[in-house]
Amino acid sequence: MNSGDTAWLLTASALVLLMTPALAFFYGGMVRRKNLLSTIMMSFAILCMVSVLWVLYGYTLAFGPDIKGLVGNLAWFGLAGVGQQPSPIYASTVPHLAFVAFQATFAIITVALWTGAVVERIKFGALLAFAALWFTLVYCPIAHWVWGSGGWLAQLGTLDFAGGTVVHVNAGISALALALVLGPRMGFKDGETMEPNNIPYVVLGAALLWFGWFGFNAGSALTAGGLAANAFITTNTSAAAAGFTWMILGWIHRRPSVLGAATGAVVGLVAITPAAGYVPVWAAIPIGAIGSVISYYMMVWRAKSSGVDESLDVFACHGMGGTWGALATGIFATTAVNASASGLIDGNWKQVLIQIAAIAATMAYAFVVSWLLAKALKATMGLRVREEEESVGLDISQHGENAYGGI
Amino acid sequence: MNSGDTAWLLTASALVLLMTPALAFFYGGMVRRKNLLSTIMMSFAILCMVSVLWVLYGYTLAFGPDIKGLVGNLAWFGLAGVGQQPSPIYASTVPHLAFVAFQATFAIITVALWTGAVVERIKFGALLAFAALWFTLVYCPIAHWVWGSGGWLAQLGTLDFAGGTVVHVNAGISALALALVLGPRMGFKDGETMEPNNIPYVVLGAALLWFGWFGFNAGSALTAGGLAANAFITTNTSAAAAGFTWMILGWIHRRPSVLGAATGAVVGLVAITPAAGYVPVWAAIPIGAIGSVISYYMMVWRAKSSGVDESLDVFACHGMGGTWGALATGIFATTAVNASASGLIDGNWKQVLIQIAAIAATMAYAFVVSWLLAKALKATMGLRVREEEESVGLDISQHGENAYGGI
Amino acid sequence: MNSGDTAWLLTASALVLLMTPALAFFYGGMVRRKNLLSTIMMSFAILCMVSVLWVLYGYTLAFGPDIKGLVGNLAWFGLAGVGQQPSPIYASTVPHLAFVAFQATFAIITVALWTGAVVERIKFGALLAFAALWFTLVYCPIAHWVWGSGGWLAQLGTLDFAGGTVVHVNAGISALALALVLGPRMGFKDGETMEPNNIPYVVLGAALLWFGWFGFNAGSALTAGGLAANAFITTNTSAAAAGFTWMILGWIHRRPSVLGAATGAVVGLVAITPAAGYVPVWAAIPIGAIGSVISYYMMVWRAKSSGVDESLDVFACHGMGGTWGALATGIFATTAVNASASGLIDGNWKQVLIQIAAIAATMAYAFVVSWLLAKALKATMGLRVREEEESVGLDISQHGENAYGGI
Amino acid sequence: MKKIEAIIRPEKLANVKDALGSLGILGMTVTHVSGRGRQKGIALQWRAGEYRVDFLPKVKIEIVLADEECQAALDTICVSARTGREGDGMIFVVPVENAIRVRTQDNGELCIAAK
Amino acid sequence: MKKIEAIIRPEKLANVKDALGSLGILGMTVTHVSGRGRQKGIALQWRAGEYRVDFLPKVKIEIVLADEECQAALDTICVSARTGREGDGMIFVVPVENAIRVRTQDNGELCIAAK
Amino acid sequence: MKKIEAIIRPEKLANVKDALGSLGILGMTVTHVSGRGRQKGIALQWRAGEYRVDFLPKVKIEIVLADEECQAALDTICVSARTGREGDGMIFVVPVENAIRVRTQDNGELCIAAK
Ligand SMILES: Nc1ncnc2c1ncn2[C@@H]1O[C@H](COP(=O)(O)OP(=O)(O)O)[C@@H](O)[C@H]1O
Ligand SMILES: Nc1ncnc2c1ncn2[C@@H]1O[C@H](COP(=O)(O)OP(=O)(O)O)[C@@H](O)[C@H]1O
Ligand SMILES: Nc1ncnc2c1ncn2[C@@H]1O[C@H](COP(=O)(O)OP(=O)(O)O)[C@@H](O)[C@H]1O
Repeated sequence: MNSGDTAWLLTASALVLLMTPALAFFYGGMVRRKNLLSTIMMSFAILCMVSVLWVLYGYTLAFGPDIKGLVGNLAWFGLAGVGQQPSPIYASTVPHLAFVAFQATFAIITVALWTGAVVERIKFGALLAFAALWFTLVYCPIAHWVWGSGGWLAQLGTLDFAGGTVVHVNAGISALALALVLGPRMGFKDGETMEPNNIPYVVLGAALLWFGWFGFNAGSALTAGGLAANAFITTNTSAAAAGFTWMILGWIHRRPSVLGAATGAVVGLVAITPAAGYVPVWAAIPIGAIGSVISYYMMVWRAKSSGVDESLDVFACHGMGGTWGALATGIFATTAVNASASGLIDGNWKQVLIQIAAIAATMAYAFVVSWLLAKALKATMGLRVREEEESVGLDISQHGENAYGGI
Repeated sequence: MNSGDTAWLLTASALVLLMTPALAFFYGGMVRRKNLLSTIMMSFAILCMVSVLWVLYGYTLAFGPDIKGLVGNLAWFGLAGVGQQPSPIYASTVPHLAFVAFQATFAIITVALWTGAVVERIKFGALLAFAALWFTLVYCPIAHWVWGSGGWLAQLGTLDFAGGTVVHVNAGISALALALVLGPRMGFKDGETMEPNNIPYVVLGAALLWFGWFGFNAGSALTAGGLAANAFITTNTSAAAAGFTWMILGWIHRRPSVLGAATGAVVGLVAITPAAGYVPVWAAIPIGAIGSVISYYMMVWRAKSSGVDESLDVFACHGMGGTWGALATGIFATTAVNASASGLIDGNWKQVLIQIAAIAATMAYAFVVSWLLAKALKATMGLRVREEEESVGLDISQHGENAYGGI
Repeated sequence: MNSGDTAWLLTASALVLLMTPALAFFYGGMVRRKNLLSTIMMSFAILCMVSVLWVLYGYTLAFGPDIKGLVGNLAWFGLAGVGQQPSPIYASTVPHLAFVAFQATFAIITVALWTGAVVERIKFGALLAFAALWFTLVYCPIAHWVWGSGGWLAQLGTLDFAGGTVVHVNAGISALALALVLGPRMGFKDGETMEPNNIPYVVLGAALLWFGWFGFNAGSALTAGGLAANAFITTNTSAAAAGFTWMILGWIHRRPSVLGAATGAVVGLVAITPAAGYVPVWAAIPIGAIGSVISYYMMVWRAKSSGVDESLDVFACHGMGGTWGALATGIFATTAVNASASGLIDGNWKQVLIQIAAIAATMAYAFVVSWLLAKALKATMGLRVREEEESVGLDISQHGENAYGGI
Repeated sequence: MKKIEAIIRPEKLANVKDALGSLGILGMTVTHVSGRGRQKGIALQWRAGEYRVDFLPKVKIEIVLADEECQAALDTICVSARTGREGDGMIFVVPVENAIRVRTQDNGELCIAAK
Repeated sequence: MKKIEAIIRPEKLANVKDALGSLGILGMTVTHVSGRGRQKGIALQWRAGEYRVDFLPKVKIEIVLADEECQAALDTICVSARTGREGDGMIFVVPVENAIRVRTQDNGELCIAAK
Repeated sequence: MKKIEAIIRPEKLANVKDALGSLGILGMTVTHVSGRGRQKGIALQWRAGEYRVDFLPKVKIEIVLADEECQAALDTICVSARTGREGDGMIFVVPVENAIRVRTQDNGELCIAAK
């Protein structure tokens, strides 16, 4: 056991945990005022719920002893046998419980990510039910495939340093499935203006996400050494390159907006996630910049032409950003950075194919299961609030609260 | 000296320091707009004042060479002789100054905690005077009793991992004493509505408290190893369980509110504080959940039936949460987690009695001294602002400021 | 390589990175509402831009192989040859890339600091152009002089633990030069009231700055040991002493304001920056307190008598605070704290002269180059927005955005 | 000329604006207000338990128009702002003696004409 | 019908509301405003030193009521909003030609009657 | 007595206030409003692309004054609020039947007199 590695992993876990409330503000600032608290509450309630489910059964499903490469068994239910000593399998220099805590924070934020697609109209009860089911049936298995010992995508040789497929592609495509079943917000079809209520909150959220992402990516080295340092600086560089690129894209079209720069930075963080510990620092610049371009035009297209109300563009940001990042990992990975991985620039074009396979498998599984879950809930408990509740706003109708009280 | 342990303790100190401004927002969001800055200022000014007092004489009172188990002597006044080498007594793997810094952050937040009871009507000068006296006469001695080398409650075998009694019971009961002497806000008796001015700030505060609490609890292991990892994940689990439980309680009565979930999470953090490094992970679920139930109904009762304007329910949250947590430590502590502690589940029912003794001693001493201090200040400088100042709001009347300027 | 030191340096880097968005809120809260986003955007865009420039050529200019003591050469362009192994020259116990990342965060915030002088009227394009040029021609050379291996001020024996001259004097004096060329805001001469739009944001910013500053100062020890602990606690003590002093100054004149306490704390952090790892803890109290007094009266004088619209007083806070801190380092440094440095209290009065020389050199160079750059940009692309754009506000005119949307 | 002051539910503003737009009435001024009427306030959630709020968020629309346009506008607002539940709001009609357009200094009915 | 527009201190709103309530006057609309009058503004704290603000936060209450209820309401407001210091506020009375309740389409005095 | 309601650009408020001040008109009440008129709204930046906002931030100034002061005030506002571009705003004049100063209970023109 190494105290430096442990210190870093605990720090990283705290940083990643902060990302979920950060997301609450990032999303909360973009909706209309009457749904601000409701949007914040989605992330906050998921933070509470998934934290508990994770120690109960999530960890063992994702990382427990393998069943045919698909999922973990229930041997570690309630963290039985998981203790203060390092695991023999995962992160061998830190307490097993530190690894559990670190992974918990990933599970939480992944579940919270897709809520951006369904804000301003989903019933709170349905949101929680979907979240619990999705966590169990989608997140845990896919985490096992890629990161679990014996997982089939891991066996295949998929490179996913900190969650390009497990977290971002997964959340992005699921967001789309759920939004399709849920349907658009009232007024969306008529082009009703839906102004972001608080852009400073969006920036606050983006800043805390950026801050926390150092834990996400550099923490995924699981040790405090050169690899973590590499992941740290690629993360920062990609976020910056992407934020700057998005700002320039906005400027070309009209104005350099804060909302755009903040969005771009988040997309850059997404794109570097699978790559951070495999690629050299210079590669973070194209990874971030190209990620921004892809997400930007995807978002323009979604808003103008697709007719789908995937409200806060989780698919464009995380789905597309994660896909590009996973591909880019296959392109830019080099043994000069990480002995265990080589990509196209090392001449290993097969890695690109493996990455495509992993993306495709994740997309297919996550989309189908999410869509079925959403349909099932729609048919049973119903997904949407009543029209009247939607028009009054979810803060009042779902939570009996008003963001800013007093005359 | 161990660099990993030092890295972790410095990180933890920074995290805990952030909790005091976090508290400023947590409390600030719950008062009326005209008192927002005043509420924030209470925590901020205490942060400044106690930081200085701590290095001057607080540390030596609390941790200096023991005088009859009651308080430290002044040998380390101005940190004389306290340096970059580890202390032989406390935290032997990190610089003594790191331990001083870590403990400073505890002293600061404890003093800030009880301000929630007296918002919207206390005179700023009186607040500072009370804070300085309380810090000296209440916090430092009690910290010595429980954590100081030779402290009588430590000798008795009290288990308090990160401050259930020293911080939370202490602040909670003192809040009550001070509120009783100070009296209710104008309009409180007539049931005037006092709306929280900014619920997003409450959530921001709660999120940063949660984040910082990892430093509070996992930092209290004083090393970066298995014990810290255990404390980290019990902390997160309890916060989550409590936040979720509170949300459900609100839902049963009417609606699942954000304000409730945030409050619950804080109560869960309080409850696990004394227990974090002594109990297994599963125990964090009942500790958090039961803590929420107790505080919830205490708060309902206080508001409806008690007639006491302990405005932001420091006693219900911290006093009761800390009491339950201290008891729960006596129940769930097990040598399987920490060799130095066993509780009821290990068959050691005496520990429960010791915990009760520690709670009772803390409550009695803190209540009496706080009450006397408050009475003395009331008789001399006066505790309350004038009626007119209270009705205009403390931001203008005490600080000459307006939270949101411009037309 | 030491994992504990690496863990701490990565943590410190994340903390310092957060300071730039923190600054965005600190400054953003103090301008008029119509310029809130624009002020935030300055810091955010600089964060993106400088992050990329740093890995491209900034690091090699500042820390690359020395050219006559003045600047680094381009040997490490694009971080060529800078990898996961420790550098033989800098921070020998951590990965070279960790040192690069840590230093990146210093470069970023220094560039962002002076934006406080030019808010509410500068053209966004001109801001970016000035920032890029200033980073290249002012920041990188001065960082080399003081911290680069072979830098002439380093050779001279200048003590600057974490950036009193490199960061604060430098940014402060450059702010003044730029403000002089840019000219005052419309209405400034007529004494038009310019109310801070959101004081809670100022406090939020100050709190996150304080939090991040532990990374800034204690991280500058570059190891996780006694020196870092010393820097940590001197930092906290100075911030607190200064915040408290400023509050008292305000109280003497009229009222203890939150805005004042927050400003004071930042000034205390500035003042201790060069000294943190050289001076004993007690010295942090006069360093902070005197720093507050100097900046306070400087600010009063600037506003009343100077006629210069250095809008958010970067010179008074950072220029004067940094100057005092650099001098105080020469006074209070002692080998009892850091074997490599002794000041006046050790009888080494020469150190004070060296400090004065470093301050003077930094001021002269930074002022002249900033002034010339500003003049050049003014003559070519123009520095100011049009009158009409200024009166509408920069949020709309430069960024096409509105901080708070919706009716 | 008359000034119509309509106090309506905030969520109906887009509706009312569009309905008036199709009558050719574009000029209007909107204010956030808080109101109390027959709808007696609502209960909101406090941390534990709830509290009552007397005043609810409403939106006030002010439109100055020529006397003859007034009735049509009133009817349109009534229809487009209505939900049938308490709290739908009130409309008041106030006399206006003069109107001036700052930019052109036109005054009287001329200046409020739609084009 | 008349409209009373009372501009008062924000901290007096609860008082005024209760006092009017005991007269049976429940319907009213409240707006945050900023005002300047004899009370010449106040000095606020800047970081160092202070600055003057001309406009102070006030609250505007608008009540439409029948002519005969008007005097009682005015008197009640005057009493319940008063502190005796500068800045207590002003009350204006404006004629109203018509009132309509959106929900029921009642109009005239009928629709503003308390029950 | 008359009430002038001027809806102007927020950035012109200081100008108008000063100009009125030099006429000796100090008492006034200011409200944040959102308005739509000939100026058809503006395009704002969304994350990618843009969206149109119909209502723009404006400021409403309300001044109650004696009939004979009215014209001078109107002229002053027109001049001091003007930029010449669309969106400069509108001024409405509304009759006022009575005015009461809460502090002194004075009423009528007396109570709005500058001193
Ligand atoms: N007499 C009145 N004077 C001024 N405003 C009123 C009056 N009565 C009602 N209002 C305003 O109209 C709003 C809706 O009135 P309410 O009685 O709740 O509607 P409804 O008749 O549909 O129940 C109130 O919130 C208040 O703002
Ligand atoms: N002539 C006026 N027109 C419009 N509003 C006014 C006028 N005079 C005063 N007010 C409003 O009334 C408020 C209180 O007026 P003020 O003169 O300060 O009260 P007092 O008479 O008690 O000193 C002002 O803040 C302003 O909003
Ligand atoms: N008929 C009207 N009724 C009420 N308010 C109006 C009316 N016409 C314009 N306004 C207000 O005046 C503001 C400015 O009007 P606008 O037509 O844009 O000015 P301009 O004539 O200079 O183009 C609008 O934003 C709106 O608030």
